Parts: sequence; structure tokens; C-alpha cells
Amino acid sequence: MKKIEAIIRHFKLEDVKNALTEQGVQGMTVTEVRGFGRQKGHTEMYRGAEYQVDFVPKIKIEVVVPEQRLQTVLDTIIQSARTGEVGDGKIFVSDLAQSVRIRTGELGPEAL
Amino acid sequence: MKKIEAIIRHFKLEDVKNALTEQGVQGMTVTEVRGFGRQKGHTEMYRGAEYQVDFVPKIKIEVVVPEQRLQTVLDTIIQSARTGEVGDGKIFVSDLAQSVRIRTGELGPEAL
Amino acid sequence: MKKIEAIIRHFKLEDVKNALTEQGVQGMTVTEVRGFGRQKGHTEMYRGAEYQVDFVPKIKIEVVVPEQRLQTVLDTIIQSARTGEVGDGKIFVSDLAQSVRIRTGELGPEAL
Amino acid sequence: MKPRRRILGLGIFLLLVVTLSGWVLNSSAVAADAMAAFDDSIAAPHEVDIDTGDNAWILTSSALVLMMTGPGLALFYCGLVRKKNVLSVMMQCIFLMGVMAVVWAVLGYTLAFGGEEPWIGNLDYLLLNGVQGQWVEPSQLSQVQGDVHLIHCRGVDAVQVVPMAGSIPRLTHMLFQGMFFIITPALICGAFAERMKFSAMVLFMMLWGLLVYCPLCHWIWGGGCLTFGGEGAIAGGTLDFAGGAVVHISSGVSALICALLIGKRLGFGSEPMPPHNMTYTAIGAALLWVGWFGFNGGSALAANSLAASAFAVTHFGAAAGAIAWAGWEWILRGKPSVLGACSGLVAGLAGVTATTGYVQPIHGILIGALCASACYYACTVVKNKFGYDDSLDVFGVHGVSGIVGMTLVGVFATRAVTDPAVSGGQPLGLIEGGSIITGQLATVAIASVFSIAVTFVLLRILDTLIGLRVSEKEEIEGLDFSEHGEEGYILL
Amino acid sequence: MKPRRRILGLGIFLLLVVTLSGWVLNSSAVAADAMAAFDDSIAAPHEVDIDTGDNAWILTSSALVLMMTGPGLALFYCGLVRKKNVLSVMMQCIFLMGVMAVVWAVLGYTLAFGGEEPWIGNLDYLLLNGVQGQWVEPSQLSQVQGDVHLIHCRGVDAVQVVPMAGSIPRLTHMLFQGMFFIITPALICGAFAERMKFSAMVLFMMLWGLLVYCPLCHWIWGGGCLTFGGEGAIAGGTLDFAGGAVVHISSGVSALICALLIGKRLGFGSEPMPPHNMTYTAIGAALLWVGWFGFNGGSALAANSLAASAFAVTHFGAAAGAIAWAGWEWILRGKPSVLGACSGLVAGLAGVTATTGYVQPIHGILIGALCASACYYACTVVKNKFGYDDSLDVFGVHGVSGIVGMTLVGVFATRAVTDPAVSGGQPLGLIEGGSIITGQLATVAIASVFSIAVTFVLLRILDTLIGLRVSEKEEIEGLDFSEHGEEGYILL
Amino acid sequence: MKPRRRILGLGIFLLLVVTLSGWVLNSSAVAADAMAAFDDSIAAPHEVDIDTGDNAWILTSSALVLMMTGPGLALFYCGLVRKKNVLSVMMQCIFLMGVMAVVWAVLGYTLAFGGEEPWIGNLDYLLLNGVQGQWVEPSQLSQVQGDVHLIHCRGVDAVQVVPMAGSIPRLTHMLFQGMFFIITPALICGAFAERMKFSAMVLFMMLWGLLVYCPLCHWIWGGGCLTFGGEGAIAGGTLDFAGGAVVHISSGVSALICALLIGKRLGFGSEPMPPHNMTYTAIGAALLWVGWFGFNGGSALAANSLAASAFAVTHFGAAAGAIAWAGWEWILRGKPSVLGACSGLVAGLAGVTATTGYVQPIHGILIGALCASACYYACTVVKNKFGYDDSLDVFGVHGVSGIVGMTLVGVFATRAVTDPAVSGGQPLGLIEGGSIITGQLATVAIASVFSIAVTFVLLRILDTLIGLRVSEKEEIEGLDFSEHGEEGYILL
Ligand SMILES: Nc1ncnc2c1ncn2[C@@H]1O[C@H](COP(=O)(O)OP(=O)(O)O)[C@@H](O)[C@H]1O
Ligand SMILES: Nc1ncnc2c1ncn2[C@@H]1O[C@H](COP(=O)(O)OP(=O)(O)O)[C@@H](O)[C@H]1O
Ligand SMILES: Nc1ncnc2c1ncn2[C@@H]1O[C@H](COP(=O)(O)OP(=O)(O)O)[C@@H](O)[C@H]1O
Repeated sequence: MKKIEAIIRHFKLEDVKNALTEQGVQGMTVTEVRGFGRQKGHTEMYRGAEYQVDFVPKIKIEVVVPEQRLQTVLDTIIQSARTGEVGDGKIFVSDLAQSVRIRTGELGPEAL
Repeated sequence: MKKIEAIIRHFKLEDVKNALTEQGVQGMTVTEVRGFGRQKGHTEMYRGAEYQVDFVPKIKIEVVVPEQRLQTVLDTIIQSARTGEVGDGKIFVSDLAQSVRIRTGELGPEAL
Repeated sequence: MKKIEAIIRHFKLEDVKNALTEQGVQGMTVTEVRGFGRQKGHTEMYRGAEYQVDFVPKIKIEVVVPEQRLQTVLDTIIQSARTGEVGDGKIFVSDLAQSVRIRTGELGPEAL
Repeated sequence: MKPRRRILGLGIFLLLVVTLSGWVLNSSAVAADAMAAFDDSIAAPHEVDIDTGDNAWILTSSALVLMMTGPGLALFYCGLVRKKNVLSVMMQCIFLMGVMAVVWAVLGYTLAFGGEEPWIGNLDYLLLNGVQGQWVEPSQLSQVQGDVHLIHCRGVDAVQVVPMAGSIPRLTHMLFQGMFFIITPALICGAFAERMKFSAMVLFMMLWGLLVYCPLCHWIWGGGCLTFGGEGAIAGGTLDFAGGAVVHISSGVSALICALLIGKRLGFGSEPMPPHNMTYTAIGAALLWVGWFGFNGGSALAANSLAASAFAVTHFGAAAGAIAWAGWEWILRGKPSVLGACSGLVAGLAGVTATTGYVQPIHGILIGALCASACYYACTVVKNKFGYDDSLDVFGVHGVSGIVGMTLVGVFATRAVTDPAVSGGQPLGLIEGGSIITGQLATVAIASVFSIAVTFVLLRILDTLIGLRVSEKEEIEGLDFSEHGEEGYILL
Repeated sequence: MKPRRRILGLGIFLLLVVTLSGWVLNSSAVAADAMAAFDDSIAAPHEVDIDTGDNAWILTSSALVLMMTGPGLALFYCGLVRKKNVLSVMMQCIFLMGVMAVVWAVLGYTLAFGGEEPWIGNLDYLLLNGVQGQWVEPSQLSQVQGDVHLIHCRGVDAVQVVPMAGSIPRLTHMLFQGMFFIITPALICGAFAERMKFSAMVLFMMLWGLLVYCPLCHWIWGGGCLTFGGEGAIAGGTLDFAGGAVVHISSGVSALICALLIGKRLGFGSEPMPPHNMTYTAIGAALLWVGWFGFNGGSALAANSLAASAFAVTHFGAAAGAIAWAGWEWILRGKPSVLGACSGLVAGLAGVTATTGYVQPIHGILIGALCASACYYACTVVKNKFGYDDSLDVFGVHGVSGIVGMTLVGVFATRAVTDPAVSGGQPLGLIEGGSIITGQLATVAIASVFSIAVTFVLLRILDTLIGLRVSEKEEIEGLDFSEHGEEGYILL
Repeated sequence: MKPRRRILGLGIFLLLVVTLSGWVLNSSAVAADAMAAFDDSIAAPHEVDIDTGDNAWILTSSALVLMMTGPGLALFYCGLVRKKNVLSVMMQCIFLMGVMAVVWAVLGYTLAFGGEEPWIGNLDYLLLNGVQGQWVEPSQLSQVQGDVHLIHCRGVDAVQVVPMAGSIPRLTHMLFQGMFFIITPALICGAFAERMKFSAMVLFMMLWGLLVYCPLCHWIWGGGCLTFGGEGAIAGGTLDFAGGAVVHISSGVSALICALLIGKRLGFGSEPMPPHNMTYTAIGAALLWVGWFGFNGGSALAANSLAASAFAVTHFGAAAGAIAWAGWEWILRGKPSVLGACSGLVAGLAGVTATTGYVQPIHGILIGALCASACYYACTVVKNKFGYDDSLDVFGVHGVSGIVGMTLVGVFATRAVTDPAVSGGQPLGLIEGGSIITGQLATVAIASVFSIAVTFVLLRILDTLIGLRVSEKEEIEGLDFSEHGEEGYILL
């Protein structure tokens, strides 16, 4: 199994979720994060104080998939999350040693 | 070392934390996440607008443990987080290359 | 590539970010988390009800770096996040199988 | 379950609509009847003028007292619960503003203030007849009862008749008192927060208002059996300026019964349940302080020196309460807390309520501090000892300070402040050598026992009929979603 | 784009500053001129006394009505949008409080209340001349027009002249009416929330106020062509006590045009756009209820029995509205929601507004329930059918209940309540055999058509000149940052 | 450290309790003494009537002014700090509401308004003697001093004596002025937000109130050495209608001293410290606007034309301030911000405060715009240049606009508005050829120097005794937990 972590734009969440669901992905976990990267933040001004917001709100999606579906899922995310402008985000893939479904105790791909 | 990520129900956090502490786990990190899965969300209605909430609030617990304690910890989490109904969550296990305690610079299992 | 996850103190975020930027790190992702560990929480009292807050607000920084920069980045984080008191946090390092830049589709270290 | 509930809701709602429409549409007819039934022996209506200053102040006070419930109490309470129940608490306050207002207009006001029978009001003011304005032909004018203000119309014989209560229109009196009919039940909501069924809450409050509040209000303020100095009044009657017994004891002890009968929240005692938004609680407390000026100051029913004095007692009572509670925390725990200051000011306010029109403003400081100290003890020591889950300390704050405040009237009341028409120039409190304290203690006992008894019976009946509590699953999920299908904050 | 906008802002701002300074500094001179121009035939000023009670009440009401816009409406609206636009909504309300106040002082009041021409006010009160106090030499005293109150100064011949409106200073009248000039445009903001350009909004509202609100206000309240019983009044004129047509129909139908012309929000219909903070919406609704007592009760322009009656109708209308809307949800969907209760109470309040000084308080229950039911239907069924994005249901709530309320005046209005100087002792509503309903319906039609037409033209012009909508990128980013450079909450 | 602090708190608290109880319980005795000490030469009390309209308005205004501190200022300020300090700011406001109210009743009022000595009030009103009602035997009636209202009691010779201040009870006067005694110190809290020790804050404010506010108030309003036209008044005395000097200069310049002596927040200048909740700040600003109507309008101490005029100046000053500040941002930075509009309206309000009873409402627009512009400059340019950490710009807003406003009284004041009993019919401001501006400028200087000096000494003393600042660790942790043991929001 592989764990895919995708950092995407906030307003793309619905699109990515729908695209993944269409691809048969049945579960995912989403976290609010803040990103720092090439996409610069912006400057806010409160009375006399200028203040640089370096971190941009982003969404992190975590999906665990069986090895064989990795590429499809990656492609789906890339397509549905892309706008073409700086700040579209990254996808990180790592190996997973094990997965368990708490309810049933099922292990491995069965647990997804 | 292994990194355990468990997605559990919100109101089970206290139970899981206590169970793990009893097993001698000394540290963990908790994140608010939203989950999408077999447990369906619900429908909210604001005036005329119906709106499907697909994401359910969940808690992600991250615990890093030495290899030998993996199974105990897994079992503890499964037991204390289970209700038996859809949506109890998953546990994902992955390998960890290194760990450091910032305060002391200790490495490996010592750092936990 | 390696993925570095550092759990640090809230008010150290600016310092760590600046230190990493100086080291040429171009991107990172930050999450609000709550930590449980040797650093004990505190007791709050609301009218008659005493209540133990076990979880301390922490910041999780995720940085993906090419293998060769791992040590520099680790050192930088350790230095800039350390106060020497219990609760400074941990750093966890794991292997990354792949990374993608959504905007361009670039893969591997190029994507960072 | 769902359909059952739906049907129930439907039933109640239809009942309400039908009854109301019927009544309302008939009201003109009823009015005529009522008038025809008047005693002929009364020759001409007794004309009085409206004092615009008094009317301005009581209307303003009415607005302030409504503001106490919403947003005041709604904020104070909703900040103290967990995030998943924040809306359910707000909904209780806001929906009660609606329901109790209508019940008051239809039936409540007349039960509380219709006639001066000892036990309960008559139906003279049913559906606001004899309260709202009337267009009266000259021939019928002699049948108009009570104080009225007449507005003539150039070139027309008939006249607009405005029923009066002292120097203000009776409508103003009805409105001001009606705001009390809203906040009193709303106070109780704190006892069963985070677990009571909304439908049961609504029914309970309607009945509680009619069966507990209205009688008490009638006995003490409406010329009933506890009227101070009234003929045949029990123990000589009582002085309760703005509701130490009528509002705070009644709601406080009823709240305790609710907490006991409905039971503890799941996880109470084992899980932490800290206030989810102390800023709301603090805002709410400040608004309560401001609104209470209308509550107590308006209870003079005029913008006279009594209103000013009551206003001042209120202010100093709140101030001393905040200092006292936070002060005890500072001494005993090392840190004064915001919740402490807020609880203290509310306790001070609730405590002085009974006393405001009878005691010296400077004594307000002492009374406020005493009440808040008693409440501090009740909420920290007593409550923990007995282990009941009066979730937002309605009994610990309102019940206790209502009782202490009513008692202290017997100590501090003075003819230097009290309306001479009430005091008759006689000494009142212990300090000036009076002995009204027996009446005060009797009233504390009567109000407590009566409220406890009726509340107990009501809850038992409702529990059998529809159940008082949401299911365990709904409680865990939170009432915001399970009872109202909404979420409080979507801040991500 | 940026520089263009900056220049535009600069232009508008300078224009404002220059014009104002010029005008203001000239105002003394103008005052003298104006006075010199008075007709000599008027011998001496007509002296009247100030009724302090009336003045106290109308000043209090003015404060309450301002509180309706900020924080009342600001909270009610901002809770309903998405988090990224929360400040933009607040800013619209707060900035309008500033801009409309100034426009009212300079030009609005005189257009609405200067003289009694049929179509629009004259410039007698330009820059508050003849509204604020004057220091008048004895020789010029004979030239002072209208009702005044004179304050003499010991040992000095000249006198301070206070222009009056009934028993209150004209300044008080100007202030009270000026608060309506703020909230009416602010209501419209709900229609185009989350997408309109701030600069376009400001310009639109200034023009809308002068070109839609002022004429309507003049026709109905300022002695114009819809004055009830006025000579040559269209269809006999209309009874609109506190703004069913002037405030709610005008803003409601204009809002619909805004929603149609500005277009839907990006993602409307496909993306969920749930209220981000229902607690704010509930607090706002409660504050609106409280403030509305000033809105309607103050419209009696005195602290008399009419004020009390209007206050009561308001209270019961809101109550019944909350019950009705939440009740329909309970029946049809199984759960009463907080948003339902809040929407209902606002619909009830908006609905009874027109009727408050003319109908019996007990009928307020019926009227409130009817209006809220109509609005419920409009917001759930009608809106979904047509698919326009009136984002916060300004038309569905204010437009619809304005229309229903104005119509129901024709049914329920009664001389038992109405100021006899207005009713002349004649029957008014259908129920008591009157026939004013024609005038009511005519006014509904006129106010609607007029508001639609002017709004349409204004928006078209502004769209061409500066564009109405922010860019797509800015809309996605949220208006808080893109228009104001700020963030609503930093809670991490 | 902890035990030391605990002991300290305990000490203070006990001191307070003991002193108060002693005083309060003695107060009746004192009252008798005080009366016995009266000069026999005064034959009979001077009876005046209560004007209910005036009383209604000033009571309402008192409520509004309290609302300015809580929740108004509490929200305005707490939104501007970081989340971890939100409660500490609220606590300062709410606890000051308690402490300052008690200090005012005990000692403050008499120091400010007792007698007309040039430098400080006498102790005639100590513990509210001669302010609250009295029950007086006929034989002692001749010894009652000052204006009073007598309430007789049927069949009893003794009489209830109500001390009066003009047409309102003296209690009402005391209450209204007492609300100023709360908000003025509360304003200062903005200067040292996020770092001052709570205990030091409480002690400082109590002393500041007695040693800075009371003298200033006495000099300008209490018949002291700056009374306008008073015999031997410095520079002819000053016109300060509602507190340009007494409230805004005093708090503003003291705030600057606090900021300088207490030092910058950790990380000031290097770390971003953006407002954590702009919605609170906006709500607070709107509530301040509404409450300020009571502040300024109530300062007429009657519901007369002067109240209306002051109300109007307030409204237009706020409006113009909001437009001006946001306008400058729009021009200079391309975007008008919510914080800009809110800061501007507060600056406008603070600026017009001194002028409200003396200038034409239409000039309020100009004055508000000028003050807000000056404050904009002070907060953006001046502050950055000098680099002090006046965290919430108390000096930049209140200090600056207090000074500008007091000066502009000398320009715009006119006998067309000013109470003729004050103006004596003479020209006042430069515009109408008067020359009161010298007195205005003298007062600005005196109030500034006096406040700076006393504040400086007080802080130095307190710093030595108990320390002004929390520890570094506590500051990083946030004052909510370290000082009060609580958390603002638990939204997860
Ligand atoms: N090295 C990294 N490690 C972890 N997260 C990263 C890294 N680089 C970028 N990110 C995340 O990806 C987001 C997008 O990256 P950015 O450089 O702004 O744009 P792009 O991916 O289009 O080049 C960042 O906001 C951050 O959350
Ligand atoms: N493939 C997946 N990858 C990541 N997280 C998942 C995945 N599937 C489920 N989850 C997480 O687990 C939670 C529970 O899963 P769900 O399917 O609802 O119930 P169950 O685990 O009982 O079958 C989800 O809310 C989601 O957060
Ligand atoms: N075994 C663990 N797995 C995951 N996170 C941990 C673990 N132990 C500690 N942490 C995280 O590290 C933080 C700091 O750890 P703590 O034991 O308090 O201090 P220190 O690192 O100085 O010994 C904790 O708050 C928690 O978030």
C-alpha cells in the first residue's frame, strides 16, 4: 500500500474529492494546513503595522491506496487540483507498512 | 521505529489516550482532521439550500514507537477506539528512518 | 528524498521558518497539532470544576528535502527550535517514495 | 422515532395555530361582551394622563430586559457549553422569546395581573382585552372599567380608550412584565443544557410559565396572597422589588429539580467539559449587567427617584459581586478568572434584584458581595459534594442569591428609599428596627416549595408522555446537529 | 487595475471632502440667506415646548435603530456568508453607517422632509439649516418659520431658536429618520454579498438613497403624493407606520434586481455555501428584535400610547414569526432550526413594520405568523424554482413581508389604535368595514415599480462606468483580503 | 512567586472588604452626623421637581455608557490582541467595571463633585451620603442642604428626601458620571495590553481614578479651577462638554506613559501581531458608536434640545471619522480596511466629545474628519517613527483626538447651540468672533502635564512595590492562562 499526501488549494477540495470518488476511492482524510512555498503570501496592514503573511491556507488530503491504483489516483489528483498557477501544491508518496480497520480488525488493502 | 497514525472518533480521544498511557506510551501528537469514508456525513439545510456534509470530524493520533511495542500499541488503540459501528476509523503504520529529541539531540528510540 | 516532520513550540515557528529559509529551503507545510508528552499540560478551573488539559498546542512542520540536505536541515531545526526546556519537541524522518509538483507534473527532487 | 416526533411537532403546532387564530379573530367580539358585562354602577371611566417620561423609561426598560435574554443570556450560556451544543442553547433562548411572548399575550398576563384574587388572576385581560386600545361609543363609555386615558377625535363622538396602569399605558406594563416571563424560564435552560429534548423543553416551559410563574407573580405583584401589607396576606406579605422570589428563586429551585430528574450529562465527572467560548460568556455577562438596569430600574414602573435608586443598587450589587467572586478565587486559588468575575456579577445582580427598591445604594455593595460569596460557596463546595449536574449553575447562582437576597431585604430595607405608599412610613428591615423579615422568610419557603412541587410533577408527566432527554447517540453527536440540523461555526 | 482603482477612490474621496468643506463652511452664510428669504407675512415664530419624555424616547429609539445596522444587521448577515467574506459584509454595514449619515445631513433629510410638494422635498433643510439651532437677533425673529422652541438668555435680547417637529426638536426627528436612511440600504447588501465591488457598492448606495429612498419617504411620510388622506393623494394615500413600503419593499425589490444584474456567486448551486457562524446570525437576530422596538415604537414620534401599542405589535409579530418559520421546518423537515427561528423573527418584524401603529397588538401575532409563512415559502420554494442568487434572502424576507404587511394594514387597521388625527374616527381596515386597502395595494405597486426601475438604471450605469463585480480571482480569494486587505479570524 | 502574589491579593482583598464593611455599616451614623453638622442658617430645603423625561434619558444614557465599556470596549480591544490574550483584555474591562464602580461610590464621586473648591471636591458625598435618599424627621428638615425633592407619606410627618442635581435625582447624576469613571481607565488598558500584571493594573487604575480623573473632573465639571466663566478660573476656564480633556486627553497621554514605562511586548517589531478577531473589533466599534450617544447626549443632563444637538454632533463626527480614516487608506494604500473604518469612527467620536454641546451638528462632520485624519497620521507615521508600543493606539486615537477636539471647540463653539446659561449670549469660537480658544489650549496643556506627571509617579511606585509586568514565560504563554487560568476559545 501507498500513502499519498497531497497539498492542494482550498477551493479545489470539492473537485478533487469528486474526482477521486469517481475513480472508486472510498476514503480519505483531510487536514487544514498552512503552506510556505514559491507562492508568496500577502501583506496585511493593521493601522500602522505592516505584516507579511508568509503562510497560505492549504488543504492536505491523505489517501491510502493499494499499490496498483497509485498511478490512477496520482493522475486524478493532478488533473483535478491543477490551475496552472504557482501554488497548486505537491503530492508526496510513501510506503505503508500496514493498515488496520478499527471496526473489524481487517488488515492490509482490505482495511481501506 | 514505527510511526502509527490512527484516525479515530472525536469522543474516543480521552479513552485512547488513557489506554495508551497505561501501556506506557509517553508521547503522542493529535490533529483535528475531517474524514471521508463509508460513514456517510449528513445533510444540513439552511433556509432553502440543502447541503451535504461529506466530511466527518475525526481525530488523527500519531504515535512513534519502537518496533517491539508496535503490536501492543496497535491492539490498545483498536480496543479503546472501537464502537463497532461504521466510522470507527483506520490505523496506518509506516517505517521511520530516524527520530530526534530537539531538547537534547538524542536520536532513535531514546528520543521518544 | 526524505520527509521531515518536526513537532515544535508554537512561538518558535517564525524562527524555524526563517532559519530554514536561510538554508535555502523553499517550501514547507505547517499544521496546528496538540501534543502529549513529558511536558505536562496545566489545570484549568471553571467555577467548581477542575479540569486537566493534557494536550499542549504545538506546531508540526513538514519539509521534504533531497537526501543530501537532510542533515543540514535537521541541524537547523534543532538549533532554531531549542529552548532547552521539556517540551521542545521531536523530529521524525521517513523515506519518501515519490514527489510531484501538481502545477507542472515534475517528479522527484525537481518537484520541491 | 423520527416520524413520531414529526407528528408530535405537527400536532402541537397545529393546535397552537388553530387555537390562536380562533381566539384572535374572536377577540373583538369578546371585547364587546366583556364590556357589556361590566358593572353598571361605575359611572364614568377614571381618566389619568400618560407621563411620557415614565412611559419612555419603561419602554426602554422593556427593550433592555428582552436584550437580557437575547443576546445576553444566550451568549452567557452558550459560551459555557461545548461547541457541539452552542446553537441548541441559543435556540432555547430565541425560541422561548417567541413562545413565551405569545403565551403571555394570550393567557399569561391575565393570570398574573387580572384582578386581585388571592390565588390566581382572573380572565379580564384574556387576549389583551382591556389592555390594548379600544374605540368606544359615548353610550358605552360609562361601562369602561379601571384607569384610562381618553383620546378624542375632532368632530367624532366616539373616543379612543387607552387602559392605564399608573402613569403608563397598561400595554407598557404588560410588555415590561412580559419580558420577565421570557427570561425567567430561559434561566432554567442552564440546568439541562446539552441533553434535553427541544420539544420537551418547549412544552415544559409553556406549562411552567403558566403554572409556576403566573401564580407566583400574581401572589407577590398582582395583588395576591403575598402582597405586602395586603389584607389577609400570608405573614404580612413580602417585599420583592424586581423578582428575587418571582424570578430567581422560582427559576433556581426549578432548575435544581430539572438537573436531578433529567440526570447528568454523559461523561459528567469523567470527561472535561470546559466552556468552549469564554469570550461569549463575558460579552453575555456584560450585556446582562446593562440589561439589568431595565430589569430593576424599570420595576419602579416610573422614571422617578425610586428608579434611580434601584438602578444604583443594581450597579453596585453587580460591581461588588464581580469583585467578591473573583476575589475569593484570587485568595483561594491564586488567580482571579474571567468566569469568576462574570459569575460574580450575575450573582450580585440576581442577589440585589429583590432589594433594589428598598435598600440604600451603598448597601448594594454589601448585599452584592454577600450574595456572590454565598453563590461561590454553593457552586464550588456544595455542588461538588452532592454531585448533581446543574450544568450552568442555575441553582447555584440564581437560586442561592435569590434566597439570600430575599432574606437580606428583611435586613436592609429602609423607608428612606422605599415608596412611602408601600412602607407607610414604618420601619422595615432589621437595621432600622422593622420586622418584615418574617414575611421574607415565609415567601422564600413558599416560593421554593411551590416551584419544586409543580416542576417535579410537570417533568414526570412530560417524561412519561414524550421523554425529556435526547438519545445517547444524539447527545454524543451534539444537539446542534441532532436537534436542529445545523453547525455552530464553520471556521475552516 | 490597482492604480485605476486607486485613482478612482482618490477622486471620489477628494470630491467628497471638497464639496463638504465648501458646503459646511458656507452653511452659516446660507442660513442667514435662507432666513432673509422668508416670507414677511408670517408674524412671529410659533412657539412649542419640548416634551422631555417624547424626546428621551425618540433619542433612545434613534440609538436603537443605529444599533440595528451595527452591530445587529452586521452580525446577522456576516454569520451567513463564508468565512473569507465575513469582514466585507461587516465593512458594508459600518461604512454605510458613515456615508449615509453624512449624505442624510447634507442632502437626504431635506429631500425627504423639506416642504410638502407632491414629488420631492425642497432644499429648506439643506445642510441642516432650519434643523439645527440658531442664534437670532430680535429683529429677525419674525422671520423664523415653522414651530420653534425659544431659549432666552438672561440679560441678552437675542434668542436661541430650536426648530421643532411636534413635541420634539427637529434635530431629533432628523436623527431618528436618518437611522432609517442607514439601515434601508444596508439591508440590500445581503443580495450581492460575497461578490460586489466595495467602491461600486458605496456609490450605488449613495445614489440609491437619494433617488429611491428619499422620494419614497417624501411621498409617504414627508407630505408627498401618498400621504394618507392628503389632498390629491394617489388612491387616497397610504398607511405605512414604520416603513413597510419605504424600507422593506424598497430594499427588498431593489435587492432582487441587484441579485439578478450582478449575477450568481461562483459555484452557486454546485458548491456548499453554509453559514460560517450561526452564532453571529442568532446574536444579530436578537439585536434586531431589540432594536426594532425603537424602529417601530419610535415611529410614533412620541412616548405616548401609540408608541406602546406599536412596541407591542412589534414584539408579538417577531414572536409569532419565529414560531411560524421554525414551526414549518419542524413539520416539513422534522427539525426546527436556529436559522429558521431567526429568519422567522426577522420576517415577522419586517412584516408588522407597516402595521404597528394601526393594528391591535393581539393581531400582531397573526400578522407576524402570516408574513413569516409567506417568507418561508418564498425562500424555500420560490427561490429554488427561479434559481436567482439573492444570497441572504433580502427579497425573500424583506420584500415579501413588506408586501404582505402593507396589504394586511388594509385588513387589520383599526381606529381603536390609530392616532385619531389620522383616522379621523373613520373605519380603516376591512375587518372594521373600512376600505383603505386600495391605497395600500396601489402603494405596494408604486413602491415596487419605482424601486425596480431606478435600481435597474443605476446598476446599469455603474456597471458601465466602474463595474459591479470583483474579479473571479478576488472572489475565490475572498473579499476580506481582496477588497480590504484583512482577515476575519486568526484563531490558530 | 506564586505565594507572594497570593498573599498580596489576599491583603488587598481583605483590606477592601474590611474597609468597605466598616464604612458601609457606619454610613447611617455618618449621615446623621453630617446632617447635624449643617449650617443652621439655611432655613428650609429648596424643593425641585423631578423631570421624568430628563431622568429617563439620563438613566438610559448611563446604561449606554456602561455598555460602552462592556461589551463595547472589551470587544473592540480584545479583537485586536493575539488569541492567547483575549480574555485578559476582557477581564480588565469587566473587573474595572466592578472596582471603579465601588471606588466611585465610596470616594470618587465626592472628590469629583463635592462642593466647589478650586482643587478637589470635599467629602460631603462620602459613601453616597447626601446622594441617596434620606428619611428625615420634620425637626431636622431645615438642616437639609441643597436642592431636594420631597416625598410625603400619608399620615406620617417625616418625609423622604431625594437629593437633586438640576431636574434629576443626584443619584442619577452620580450614576451617569460614575460610568465615565469606568470607561476612562478602561481606555488606558489598550496601551499595555498583552503584558501588564493584572494585580498591578487593578491597583494602578484605582489610584489613577482617584488621583488623576477625580481632580480633572472636579476642575472642569465639578466647579473647580477650570470651570468656564468661573471666578478665578485659569485662563477663563474651559468648555469640555463630555470629556475631551477629562476623558480622552487624560487617558490618552497616561496611556503613552504606560506604554513607555512598561515597555514593548516581546517580539514587538519583529514578530507579526495581527488582530486575532477583527469581527469583535468591528462589533465593539459599532457598540461604541451607539453607546456614545449616551456619553455625549447624556452630558446635557436633560432630554432637551441640547441633548438632541449633542447626539447629532456625535453621529456625524463618527460618520465623518469612519469615512476619513478609511478614505486615507483607500487613497494611500489602495484599500479601505475595516480596522480603518472602525478606528476612524472611534477617533471621530473621541474627537467630537469635547465639542458636542457647543457646535453645530453640520460642523460635526468637519471636526470628525479632522480628528480622524490627525489620528491616522499619529498611528501610522508618528508611532512608527518613535517606535513605542502603545499596543492598541490609545494615545494615537484618544490622546490625539482629545487634543484636537478640545482645540476645535475654540474654533467652532457657538452660542446658537451652547446653553445660554453657559455662553451668556457671548460669542465663543473663533468663527463667531469669540476667544475661548486660550482657555481651551491652556486646559489641553494642564490636563496633559498633570496626567503625565501623576501617571509617571504612580507607575514608578507600583513597579518598585509589586512590578508592572508579567514574567517573560507568562507573556509567551499568554495572559489568559498565566493570569487567569483560562482559555478564550476551545473550538476544536
Ligand atoms: N519542500 C516542501 N515540503 C513540504 N511541503 C512543501 C514543500 N514545498 C512546498 N510545499 C507545500 O506545497 C505548497 C505549494 O508550493 P509552492 O512552492 O507555493 O507552489 P508550486 O507547488 O506550484 O511550486 C506550499 O504551500 C507548501 O504547503
Ligand atoms: N483510503 C483511506 N485513506 C485515508 N484515510 C481513510 C481512508 N479510508 C478511510 N479513511 C479515514 O478513516 C475514516 C473512517 O472510515 P470509514 O470508511 O468511514 O469507516 P470504517 O473505517 O469503519 O470502515 C474516514 O473518515 C477517513 O478519515
Ligand atoms: N512517541 C511520540 N509520538 C509522537 N509524538 C510524540 C511522541 N512523544 C512526544 N511527541 C510529541 O512531542 C512533543 C514534545 O514531547 P515532550 O515529551 O513533551 O518533550 P521533549 O521532547 O522535550 O521530551 C509532544 O507534545 C508530542 O507532540
